[in-house]
Amino acid sequence: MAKMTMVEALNMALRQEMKRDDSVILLGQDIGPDGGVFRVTDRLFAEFGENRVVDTPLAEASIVGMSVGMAVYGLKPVCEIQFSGFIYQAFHQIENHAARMRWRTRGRLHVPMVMRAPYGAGVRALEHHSESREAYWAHTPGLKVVIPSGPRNARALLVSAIRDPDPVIFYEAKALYRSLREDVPEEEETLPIGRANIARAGDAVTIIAYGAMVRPALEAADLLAEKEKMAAEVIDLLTLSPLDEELLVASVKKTGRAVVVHEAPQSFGPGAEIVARLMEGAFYYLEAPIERVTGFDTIVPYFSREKSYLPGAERIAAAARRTFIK
Amino acid sequence: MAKMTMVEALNMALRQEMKRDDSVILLGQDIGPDGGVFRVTDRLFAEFGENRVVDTPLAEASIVGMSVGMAVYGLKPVCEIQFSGFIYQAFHQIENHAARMRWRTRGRLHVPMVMRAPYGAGVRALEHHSESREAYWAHTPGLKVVIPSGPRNARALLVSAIRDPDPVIFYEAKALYRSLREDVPEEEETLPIGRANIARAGDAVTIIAYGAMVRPALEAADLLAEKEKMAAEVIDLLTLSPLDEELLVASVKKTGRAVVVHEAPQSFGPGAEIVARLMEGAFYYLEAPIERVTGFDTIVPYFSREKSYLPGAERIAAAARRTFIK
Amino acid sequence: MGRKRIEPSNCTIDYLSILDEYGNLDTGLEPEIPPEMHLKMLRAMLLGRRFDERLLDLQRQGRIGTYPPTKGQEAAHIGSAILLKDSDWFVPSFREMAAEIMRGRTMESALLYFNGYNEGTIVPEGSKDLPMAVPVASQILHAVGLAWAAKYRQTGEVVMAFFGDGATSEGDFHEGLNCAAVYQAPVVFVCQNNQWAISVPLARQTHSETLAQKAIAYGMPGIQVDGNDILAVYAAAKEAVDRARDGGGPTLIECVTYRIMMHTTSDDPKKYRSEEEVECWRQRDPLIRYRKYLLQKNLITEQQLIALEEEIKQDIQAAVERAEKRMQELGNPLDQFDHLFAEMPPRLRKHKEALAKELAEAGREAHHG
Amino acid sequence: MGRKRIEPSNCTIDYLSILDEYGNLDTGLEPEIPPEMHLKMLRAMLLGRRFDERLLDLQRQGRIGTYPPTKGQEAAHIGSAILLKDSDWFVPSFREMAAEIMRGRTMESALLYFNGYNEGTIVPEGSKDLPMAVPVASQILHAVGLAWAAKYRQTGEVVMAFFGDGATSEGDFHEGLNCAAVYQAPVVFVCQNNQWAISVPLARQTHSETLAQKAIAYGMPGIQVDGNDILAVYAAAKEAVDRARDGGGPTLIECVTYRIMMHTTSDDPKKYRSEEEVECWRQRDPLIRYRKYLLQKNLITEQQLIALEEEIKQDIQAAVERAEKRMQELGNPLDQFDHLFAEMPPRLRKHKEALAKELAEAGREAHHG
Ligand SMILES: Cc1ncc(C[n+]2csc(CCOP(=O)(O)OP(=O)(O)O)c2C)c(N)n1
Ligand SMILES: Cc1ncc(C[n+]2csc(CCOP(=O)(O)OP(=O)(O)O)c2C)c(N)n1
Ligand SMILES: [Mg+2]
Ligand SMILES: [Mg+2]
Repeated sequence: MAKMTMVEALNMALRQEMKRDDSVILLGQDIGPDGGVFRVTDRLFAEFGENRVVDTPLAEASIVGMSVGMAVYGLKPVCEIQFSGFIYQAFHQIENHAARMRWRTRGRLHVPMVMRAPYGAGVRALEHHSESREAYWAHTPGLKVVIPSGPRNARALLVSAIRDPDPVIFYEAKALYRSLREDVPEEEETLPIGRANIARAGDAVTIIAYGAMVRPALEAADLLAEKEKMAAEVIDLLTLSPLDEELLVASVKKTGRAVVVHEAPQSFGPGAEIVARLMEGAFYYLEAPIERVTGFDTIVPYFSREKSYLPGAERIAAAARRTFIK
Repeated sequence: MAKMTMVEALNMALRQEMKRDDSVILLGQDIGPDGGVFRVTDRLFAEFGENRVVDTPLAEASIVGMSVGMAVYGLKPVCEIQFSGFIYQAFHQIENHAARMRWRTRGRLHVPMVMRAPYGAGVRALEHHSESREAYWAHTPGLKVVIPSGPRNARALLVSAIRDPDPVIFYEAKALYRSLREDVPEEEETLPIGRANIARAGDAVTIIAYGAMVRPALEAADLLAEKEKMAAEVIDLLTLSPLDEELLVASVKKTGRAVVVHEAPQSFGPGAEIVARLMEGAFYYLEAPIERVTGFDTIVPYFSREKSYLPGAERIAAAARRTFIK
Repeated sequence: MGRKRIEPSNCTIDYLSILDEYGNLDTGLEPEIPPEMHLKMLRAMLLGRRFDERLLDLQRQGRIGTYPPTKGQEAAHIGSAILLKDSDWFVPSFREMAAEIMRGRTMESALLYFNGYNEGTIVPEGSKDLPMAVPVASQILHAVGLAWAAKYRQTGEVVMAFFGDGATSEGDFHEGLNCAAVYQAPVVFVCQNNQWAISVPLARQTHSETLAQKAIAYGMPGIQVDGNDILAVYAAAKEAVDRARDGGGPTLIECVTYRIMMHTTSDDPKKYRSEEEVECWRQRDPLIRYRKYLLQKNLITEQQLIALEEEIKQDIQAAVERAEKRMQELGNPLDQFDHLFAEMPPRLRKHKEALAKELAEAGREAHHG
Repeated sequence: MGRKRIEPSNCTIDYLSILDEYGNLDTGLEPEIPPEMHLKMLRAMLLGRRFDERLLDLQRQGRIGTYPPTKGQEAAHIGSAILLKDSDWFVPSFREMAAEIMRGRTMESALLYFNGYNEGTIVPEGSKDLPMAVPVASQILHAVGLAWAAKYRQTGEVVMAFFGDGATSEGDFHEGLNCAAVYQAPVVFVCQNNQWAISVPLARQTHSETLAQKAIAYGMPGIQVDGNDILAVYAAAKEAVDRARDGGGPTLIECVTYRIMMHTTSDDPKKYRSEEEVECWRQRDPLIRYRKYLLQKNLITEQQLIALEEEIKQDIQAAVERAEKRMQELGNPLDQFDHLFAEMPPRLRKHKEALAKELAEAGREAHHG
């Protein structure tokens, strides 16, 4: 097994799926000879040519709208939106069409397509390049929202997303692109969409995170183990929608305490839904109110201040401790 | 005081504000000679002329994007998006600019603008004309989201929104446009943005709703009073963001039980945030898990089936009863 | 150095008219159309017209919901869509009823749609048609994607996309035409310029004198035709479809026509346009013009026309009856949960079960109460 | 009846070049520019060039973040923006540094911006400039709104909006130009066609031969100029600004120039373009060409040029020092909560207080620990 960054692992997933199925087509801005601004499509243009790795004009609605047509035709477009901060230009194509085609035609037509986009802060990027607004998509009926947390699961989930018969929003944390390496097997590996993962088992408190926030969540668990001798359970959602409610509820029934972590702004954010599901499924097991450690209700500040915006291990651990104070 | 429909009350608010301040400019599709597809701008073109009531080309991003420029200039654009199902074409202009201009320039520039749009189901409209996706905006830092529940508060809130120095999303429930009349005074009346209203006082359970859902919430309270002799408190949010948390928490501390109602799909919807705030502020007062009575996690079905999608009084009352069963 | 005029190449913009409103025919330009194709077009136009009238009637009786009439635009969408093979793709907006039916959409499907049944957007099995698109201009991009895919698969399929004059103001129109030209995708863009977008006249929609000239922005051929002249529409569409099929890329066709009726049945056009203007366009009715032409050419007789009208009347009546019967079986609210995903996610299933329970209880109560 | 060519009126598309790369001058077209304006333009171009080089240097030293260089495009944005009065509106994209500074943006502001300080998008008090816009093409619509407002207030103000070749593919470009033409708004659209949008060459961006011809779609005059020829840019911009001010509506100006450097400092252009192509454009440097012209016209001496270079060098150095000092005072994370709204909502205040508390505790710990 090779040690890979998430960028390399995603690249491998794309290459292998393209080899396997000539209906898999990549399209996006600068994904061709340039290999994508983050190099996720590196060398694929050379290997597969301009009919498989399609540079588009600078137009996001086109990328998504054309993909809808291609998917109806029977292809499997995997489109790259250069930064999730510019996916809004395509919002109407996603909401009005990608998410609805199967439903509108009662299953006659459907759109197997993946919309990949880098999201999140922490890499000193320009403005509009650091937001985390996956909640928009999770609230949109007809979409699946997948957010990997490392090279290996990113690769396996991207393969699953490409094979999924329905449109998948696939958000990739920029902060994870090159910051860690993992063993990723050359052999095929998939992960089921809609299933969360217990990243670390424990019984004192449940910490729920996804994407780039899994790492600080695990670090928080370390802190709690060290200082408080407390075994926190860390759940990595992997899929935000549909939510793996069963796993979450089971964990909180066991621990009685929960901390929900995300980079997205707090209000009307993904964490609220998790709280609501736990309220529904584990209310009588809760020992304390569920804590939310999230982005603030403001815009991610330009990069000199972005660190303070991002939830870190200390902030998460502090919240976990608060669930023990009545 | 004249008995007015919500359409008439909104029309009055626009007329009075336009008279008062020549920087108030209306723009949108078919708002001129036609008076708007719902007639909210009826006769304003004749009264104020084409420089104050501006028909735009069929382009939502233009409506919002031009409004941003007009607002920076010092005008107060009130734009109409013909149906909230087509506001997504302008999503990037709202998220990337309207919501950020003040913040980006540290207060040097700001955009006092109102984006009016009809939303919601119940009037046998075509597809894309019945959705309720206010959560998108409530989750977007930099926006206020106002949703009136009747002619009188619609008028007062629209006046407040126009005078507000920041961008306001103003969603108008189509189902309320002509279905009821209320006394609306000719004299100026405003309502503070960010304040909810106790539509009916009670102590047994708190029912939280807004927009077109306030009526079934009140009807549910009637049912509970009749059948169970139970006094439900009904809170009409009026503003979804910023949320009047204080009032909600105070009510639930008193009742110990809550039902949150909205038309929007449930998952990652507005109700989740309300649950999360109550979890935070009133957890130790809760006698039972908070119930959500909401739109289902699907697309609003075409109108022959839409009634079944919409929360009604019976469904709300049943949820309230569930909060009494352990 | 210096200042010189730029003459954009690749994109000549012509105006084409073959059979005018007075029955004058430019025989030099008259397209060669096989008789059976003429009859197919006539039948489609006539059926479109009568069905449209029937739908309006039904709407007035409260037997369907909001409906956007197509009267007067039949030549524009039939004269173009007729060029498509069954294996080609047809991408409608919402004002191409006659063409939709010619392509295989059943009248029942339309009746279901305008009665608020999701079954009204099921396209026929194996059909290459997309369902109607309500968000203006959005379907243009799907057409480009389909055309890109057809080119990729080298099938020789052609795609035809329809939209109105108002649609040309949307970003999606621009992006779609630009991408189509960049990829030289086999797609024909047919703009039904009916002069109005609800209450907004063309002059407030764009400052350009024609919509056809917008093709120049994309280095694409554009042509403006008399959209009430089915021969001109046919000739322009044939040129465009042939070009697309031969690898010559996309074309923009502007069909100048008129929305004789209201925008939809919720609209009152008296608020914004004069009766004289409408009357003037009534004189240019594409159906009357075409019928005369066919009679003159002895492609049809008065007798046959009467028989055709009768046959169509019965077809429509039968369809209305079938649809109304069908609707009594349809409308199970539980269907709203199906087909959102290939596999229903757990929470959605919960919602379905909750509604099922509610309905069952209400049923029991109604029964016992 | 018949088929005839359409000649769109209102919109002639010219190509303009006055001073070519070999120093040849079309004296018949040479614009009359007062000497002090020439000196202002020269200073702005030179300052822009040197500051750009300095920013690149700083980036390489890790003293600023990602930066998009402007080298080679100075004539395109200075030759146009110079036509604006202080009371006119300037709406930049992100590659008009020389013009931004000429308009009054301080170099400190740019340094703050590229160092990730929100203070870098504060526009000067009373200025008529918008801050840089990162979402491609989005600012075009703001320019149209400003122009609409200026027309409404009858102030005679003109608006000038900048964007790149890639921006012309976005829906916002289309919608903006269409609306501007419909309202005959006083706005000048300046496209800096630097031939590349990151790695995508113009030929993959659009199939039209020129970007100027896109004006025809809007019934608007368009002109293509040698964007490295400041005299041509000036002449075209003067015509357009005068027209706008006189109520003649919008104009599209395409400045054909070249992005000599990488897209941003994160980009490696070797991946997608040849060194020869770049070299060929280096020969067409707008600054060298203009300097020669001014020397030949005796509007400046070699001596003065050397002094100017020195003065600029010191200005830049002083600005860098001021900015780096300033940054030591800035960056209070609590500022992120301010100015989101005129009045801070309760929950945002809670978030601010939570962070303040956290910072205070961390401070105490750091102090005691
Ligand atoms: C994106 C979008 N905006 C607004 C509407 C509401 N609307 C429906 S049809 C229409 C006018 C369309 O005009 P045009 O494109 O000329 O087509 P026509 O109705 O004349 O056939 C409008 C504004 C919509 N359906 N989609
Ligand atoms: C809407 C949007 N999509 C994508 C991007 C990422 N991006 C930044 S600059 C750029 C290329 C811009 O090309 P062009 O308009 O030619 O301007 P240039 O960079 O050449 O000055 C891209 C794709 C963006 N900033 N905004
Ligand atoms: Mg029209
Ligand atoms: Mg460029």
